Amino acid sequence: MLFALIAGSFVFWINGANPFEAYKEMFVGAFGDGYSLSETLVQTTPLLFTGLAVSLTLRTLLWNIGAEGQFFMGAMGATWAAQAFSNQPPWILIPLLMLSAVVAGALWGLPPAILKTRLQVNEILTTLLLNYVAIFYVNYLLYGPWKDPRYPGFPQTPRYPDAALLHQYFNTRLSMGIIIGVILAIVLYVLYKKTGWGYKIQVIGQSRKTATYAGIRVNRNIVRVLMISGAIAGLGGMLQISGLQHKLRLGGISNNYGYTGIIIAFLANGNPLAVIFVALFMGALLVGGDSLQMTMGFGKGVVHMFEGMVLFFVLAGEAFKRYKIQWIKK
Amino acid sequence: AGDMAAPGKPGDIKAAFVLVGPVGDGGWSYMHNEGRKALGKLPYVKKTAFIESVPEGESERVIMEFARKGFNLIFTTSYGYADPTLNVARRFPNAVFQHCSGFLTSENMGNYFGRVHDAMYLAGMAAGAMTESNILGIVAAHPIPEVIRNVNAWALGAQAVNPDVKVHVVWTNSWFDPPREREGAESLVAIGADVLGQDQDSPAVQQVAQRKGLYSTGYNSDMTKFAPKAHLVSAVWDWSPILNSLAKDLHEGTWEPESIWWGLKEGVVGLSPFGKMVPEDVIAKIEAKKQEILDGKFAVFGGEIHDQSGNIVIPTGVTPTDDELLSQYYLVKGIVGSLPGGEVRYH
Amino acid sequence: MKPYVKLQRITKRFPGVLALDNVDFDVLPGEIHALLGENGAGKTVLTNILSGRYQLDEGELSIKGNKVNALKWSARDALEQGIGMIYQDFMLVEEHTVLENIALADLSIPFFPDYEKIYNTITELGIKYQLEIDPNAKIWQLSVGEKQRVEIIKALMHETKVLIMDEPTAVLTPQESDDLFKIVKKLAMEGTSIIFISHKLPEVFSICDRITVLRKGKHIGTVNVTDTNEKELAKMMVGREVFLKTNKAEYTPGPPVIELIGISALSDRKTPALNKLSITVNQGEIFGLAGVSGNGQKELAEVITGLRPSTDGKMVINGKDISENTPRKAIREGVGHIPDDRIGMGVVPDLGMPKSMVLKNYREERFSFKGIFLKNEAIINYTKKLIEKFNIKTSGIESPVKLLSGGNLQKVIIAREISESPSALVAVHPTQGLDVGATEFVRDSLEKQRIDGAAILLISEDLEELLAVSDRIGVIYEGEIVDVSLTKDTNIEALGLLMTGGKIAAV
Amino acid sequence: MIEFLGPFLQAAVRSGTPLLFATVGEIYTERSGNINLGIEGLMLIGAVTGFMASLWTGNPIVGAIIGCFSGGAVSMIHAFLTVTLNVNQIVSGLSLVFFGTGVSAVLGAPLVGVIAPSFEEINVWLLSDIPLIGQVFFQHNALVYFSYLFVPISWIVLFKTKIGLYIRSVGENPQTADTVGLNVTRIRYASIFTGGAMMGLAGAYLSLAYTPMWIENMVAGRGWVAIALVIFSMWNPKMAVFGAYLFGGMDALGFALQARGAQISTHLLGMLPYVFTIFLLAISMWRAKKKAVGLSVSMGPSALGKPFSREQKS
Ligand SMILES: Nc1ncnc2c1ncn2[C@@H]1O[C@H](COP(=O)(O)OP(=O)(O)OP(=O)(O)O)[C@@H](O)[C@H]1O
Ligand SMILES: Nc1ncnc2c1ncn2[C@@H]1O[C@H](COP(=O)(O)OP(=O)(O)OP(=O)(O)O)[C@@H](O)[C@H]1O
Ligand SMILES: [Mg+2]
Ligand SMILES: [Mg+2]
Repeated sequence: MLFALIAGSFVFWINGANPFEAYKEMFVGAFGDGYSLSETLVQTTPLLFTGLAVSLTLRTLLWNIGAEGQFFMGAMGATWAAQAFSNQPPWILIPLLMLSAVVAGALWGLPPAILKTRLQVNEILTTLLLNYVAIFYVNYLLYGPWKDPRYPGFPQTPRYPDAALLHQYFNTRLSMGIIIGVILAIVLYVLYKKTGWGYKIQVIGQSRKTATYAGIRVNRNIVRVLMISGAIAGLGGMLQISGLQHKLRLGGISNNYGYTGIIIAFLANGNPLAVIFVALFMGALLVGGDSLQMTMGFGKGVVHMFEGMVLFFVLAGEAFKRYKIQWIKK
Repeated sequence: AGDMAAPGKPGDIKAAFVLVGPVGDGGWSYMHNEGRKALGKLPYVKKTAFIESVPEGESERVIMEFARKGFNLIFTTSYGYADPTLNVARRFPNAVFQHCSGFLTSENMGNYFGRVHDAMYLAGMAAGAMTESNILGIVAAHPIPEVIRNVNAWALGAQAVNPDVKVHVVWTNSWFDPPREREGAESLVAIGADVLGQDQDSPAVQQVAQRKGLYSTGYNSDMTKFAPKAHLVSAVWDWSPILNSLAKDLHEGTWEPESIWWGLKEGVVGLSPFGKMVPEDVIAKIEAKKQEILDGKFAVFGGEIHDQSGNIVIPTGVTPTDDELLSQYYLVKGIVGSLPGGEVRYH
Repeated sequence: MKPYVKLQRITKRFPGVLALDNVDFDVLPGEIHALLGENGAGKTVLTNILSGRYQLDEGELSIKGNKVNALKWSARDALEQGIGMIYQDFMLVEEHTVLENIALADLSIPFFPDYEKIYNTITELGIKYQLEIDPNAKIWQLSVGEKQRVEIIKALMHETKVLIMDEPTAVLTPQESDDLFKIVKKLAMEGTSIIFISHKLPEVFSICDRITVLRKGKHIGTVNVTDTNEKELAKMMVGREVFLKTNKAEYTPGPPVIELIGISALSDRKTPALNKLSITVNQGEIFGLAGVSGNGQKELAEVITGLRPSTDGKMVINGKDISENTPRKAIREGVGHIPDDRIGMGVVPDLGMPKSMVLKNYREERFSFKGIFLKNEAIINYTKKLIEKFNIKTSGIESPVKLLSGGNLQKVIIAREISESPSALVAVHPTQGLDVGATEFVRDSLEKQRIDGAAILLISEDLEELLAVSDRIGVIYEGEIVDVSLTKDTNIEALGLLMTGGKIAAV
Repeated sequence: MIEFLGPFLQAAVRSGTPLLFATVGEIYTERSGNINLGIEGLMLIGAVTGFMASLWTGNPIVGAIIGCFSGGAVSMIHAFLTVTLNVNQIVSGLSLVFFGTGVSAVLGAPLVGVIAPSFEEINVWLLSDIPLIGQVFFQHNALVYFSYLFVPISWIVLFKTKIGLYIRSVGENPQTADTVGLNVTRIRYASIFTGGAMMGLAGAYLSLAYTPMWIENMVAGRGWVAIALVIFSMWNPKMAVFGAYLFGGMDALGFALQARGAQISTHLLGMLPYVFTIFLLAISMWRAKKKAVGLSVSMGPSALGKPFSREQKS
């Protein structure tokens, strides 16, 4: 971690800035006051969901590169429900939106699951490819049937009805999404560590043969895992809109959250509680990075370079830690 | 911050720009950044800052952050930033927000844009005059009104000098992706287009024309250097007039929330120098038309305008309102191409 | 004679384990030198150090009397010095052809490998040493015996001075073993030294010249074959007396438990593997199944345990028709299974022992609430109890099971499978690769189950074991049971003949 | 028909070529058992450095070589992290995307709107005049012709030479390779370098030949497509050719139809190649399953993504 910061300093330094000032700016930007913190949490929310979605598949040694697409489909499902049931009261509508998002996300996880279990088609590929399909499909809807005629300039859906929006607290943009995410993380943690199903999918992840031998129905659990993973990402998509964006539009749905979720899940080593913190870290990195641009006049390039460096060194740091432990054990 | 300008109060300016693409895109965000640099030279502008590549979904945070950091003139430069800008404007009544390419206003929020379709019309005239095959092709970004308007204007300009001309349009569905722009252009060349146009950020289309020995018109900035042998003329932006004027108003305490839609007259849009291959008489014709527009004698979308299937969309003698232009969603007669989701109806 | 290779004061540590502790070892030219010891004694590690795969921590190494830099000793150095090794878990690229694997091992091949030349060499060696192999076959298509032949050819392609063989016979049929011994002797005659690791004392006595025994990483002694006997060796290895002869209780079979009537099944390659096979295993008996590997044993075990669907026929277990078997149904009927793929199927390799111990019964009330919430503490206590009861040696209850030695790994599986008092038990090669002590333990465990009334199907290629343990012995050949007789009515010769298809003569 | 097919197929080759370079590069990498998801970042690095070099030296060939080299050089970060330090390959690759995007943007800032010497289309004597074939294959820039050499050579290297045998063996079973005296680490480094270099070249193709200019983020997602193509091609350069041209062709088909005024949704059309790839994969796996032969053939190198450390029990 320290190495990462030093390496980061280097990036700032060669770009002609005082590293200490840059870090101060980043930190202030991400945690400086209550409002900055709230914005960091807003940014953390979607990452939390995609991170958790990937962590679930990681436990089964499956790869869900498709959280991005599932996030989109969740957002799409929620939007559909918001339009279809627009005159319901909030206590019906919001659960309906969630349900619809969860179903849409899960369905997006289904084809890879079926192809994986029936034909052993590599799920890395199918989930990755379906991201593109999802994004094209949402674009199609936005340019076509779902376009809001009152905003001709750029394709977007009409704003959700008020009943479909989550309350934003303390005059910030923070909604209950983050709470749901944290609860979900805890639930998943309990699920992994303390339940039979968590045990079962872990066995499947470690050895398909052993699982089959033990009477576990491997295929149906793989389908479940991929669908639940999709559902979690999809729920993230719904919360992003109901809680923040308030309408579906291009460039407004996901800022590569699905892909960042993969990094998060891996850095957290698949542990849902750790996902909370890594997501917060990544959220802060993004918010702080923006802050850097605004105050230090860096371009996005410098920020990306910095983020890349930090990740490299976090990785390297972990490796060194591992070696050290081994060495001490010796 | 007593010396800082707030709506109605004179003072110093701290200006911030929220850009949708990278300043290195060579187009839209690049031109805005150029405008920012020019703005920074004004004596009462104490500071300028920008943030690039901001997706619509992230924009509210970023705009808010600028406002919180004490910037009092904030430019948000994508249509998709409309709602976020309004949301932040409500919370920071002492700052002024200027949204580009939209239509929302509030007490401390205005919007601005340029009538670049006028320039596109003139560029289209050059294209129409130079074609031999009577087939023109234009590579356009997203099928949305601000682009559709330009495509239509370009086609109308071409038809004005050459009634037989057919204009083929392809959409790349992205603001900048040079390889796709090139392929779009190539596909137009393949069907016989001999003059290419673009409503797209990169010079990829110009390069295709240059290589194939065809002609082209550019967009955004003067693209001569990318295709000296092909480039007829570009419809170009210069944001400085608007930016500087807004800053001045704010500085002097005379700022009002307005929808600013300036054009050739104010120099927000214009034409680059003509290429050497454009004959004098064509240039003269274009200059004359330009003068007509400047004099208010001619409106690009003045009726009678037909859509692709021949229906009258703007009757004779009618000049569409700005609102109508802002939501233009049809292609004019003589254009070969289509818009997605044709079933959507406006107004 | 001067030793070709000499290892002195070798020490090797792994995280948490002292694998070798000051071990001396040498090999004379042309000798067959056996390396013996319990599971986990350090035989594999020692030979891996010699072959350059593992780096040693301390010690010295000399080749032909010349000291070499032991700390920098690499696989390449070893190959260049003519030291070749046939690893316990073969070192072959499964997806590649035999040719490619052999080309890979030949470090002097030209940029464009001349596969034709290699092909010819393989054929020549094949003729000289009777190593028949299809050079164009992919490794995964080969049987274990064939894979071993590829490994031998790999070693022969170089001028091999020392050939290390790590438990080469563990997976071979008696016939294949005999063929191997012929080659080994021929090589030794030609001056190649052989280091031969095995748990089977009789074969050690029949082919080896000298014997070195390791125990818990320490060098216990090196003796000439002529100066010792099996009993003494077993004692050196284990540190106590070992009785490989099981005291069998009287044979009083109960009612049938496993009944297969006309069962057919396909192999992984979708060719017929079981051919209308019928078999009955009764309560309180050990039914030994002999056969040359690849004649349907694996498939039979899998059909009974529900891992493989049958295509035809009827299966009854405990009087219940479960022709449509699944692992779950088999488990529910109390069919225990000791698989031959211990790491891949029998345990959860990368996790701690508790995860492997309750694999099949975590749903029970004592380990979970309604199968939903696990009682982790109860599971750990249960594991600890079994560790104690079965005397499993581990460096920590939560350390990955795959790091256990073969014998201990097998104990984990047996502990799990028999603690549930199965009504039937399918044991596949249960003592393969195990040391004498562990073998004794496994056989005793099976016998105990038999006395408790389980019906046990023992599948093994070790005929002596079958004869020692079983009540009845069946012979499987090309997916059919060709003979069943009481153990006392048969013998090695008769079984050997039946296994290779010599039906008439025996009956 | 030829009027339609000619330009369209030509476009498929032209726009497929950068994908092809990147895909074959990744095939080298993955064949050695390492997965490098940083293609997008490496392509950007190659694009920007190649452009710079061409600008400074006035020679696009030097540009291409430098682009190639810097792609390889930057991929060494990934090699060090994943091969030497054994960190997770996926995360390392994704971090490389951030890094490459950032570095290229910073380096490229002064290059926007600048013109550098570039590769021109060259007709090949006689060959270019063959109807259709000539247009499709022999009216391109030098880098395309280079790919005609490079891809078959890659196939030969991987499947017919000692080096390829070593790379593939390391990717399938590093333990085995190690025991026969190969240096697994060195082979993986070399494969990652070769891969990175090809990705750099793919980027340089964009900025020096395809659309000679530098624009930030000009790779625009092609790196990700290459990853899909690797699996599509079953890790075989021969198949990569089809995949790359297919993807290139789908895009070109969309434009060809649009230019003719066809009423199609470009968004739905855009989905096609992806759906088609999934479909194709399903079919090939279905056939493999029916024949019950080595499924591993279609699943990629066995050791893909797994770190190798000599004394670790696998
Ligand atoms: N591995 C097993 N072996 C034997 N019985 C089992 C096994 N798994 C579940 N069962 C039984 O099946 C019934 C359904 O249990 P549960 O819903 O937990 O499993 P499942 O969902 O069917 O299992 P899987 O997830 O493996 O498909 C219960 O009676 C349970 O005891
Ligand atoms: N790569 C490794 N990492 C950690 N520990 C190891 C490794 N290889 C061997 N060990 C440990 O070293 C000890 C010696 O193991 P070794 O494999 O040499 O036993 P062996 O005598 O060959 O036993 P077996 O008869 O079961 O093959 C064991 O405790 C084993 O767990
Ligand atoms: Mg269940
Ligand atoms: Mg061993």
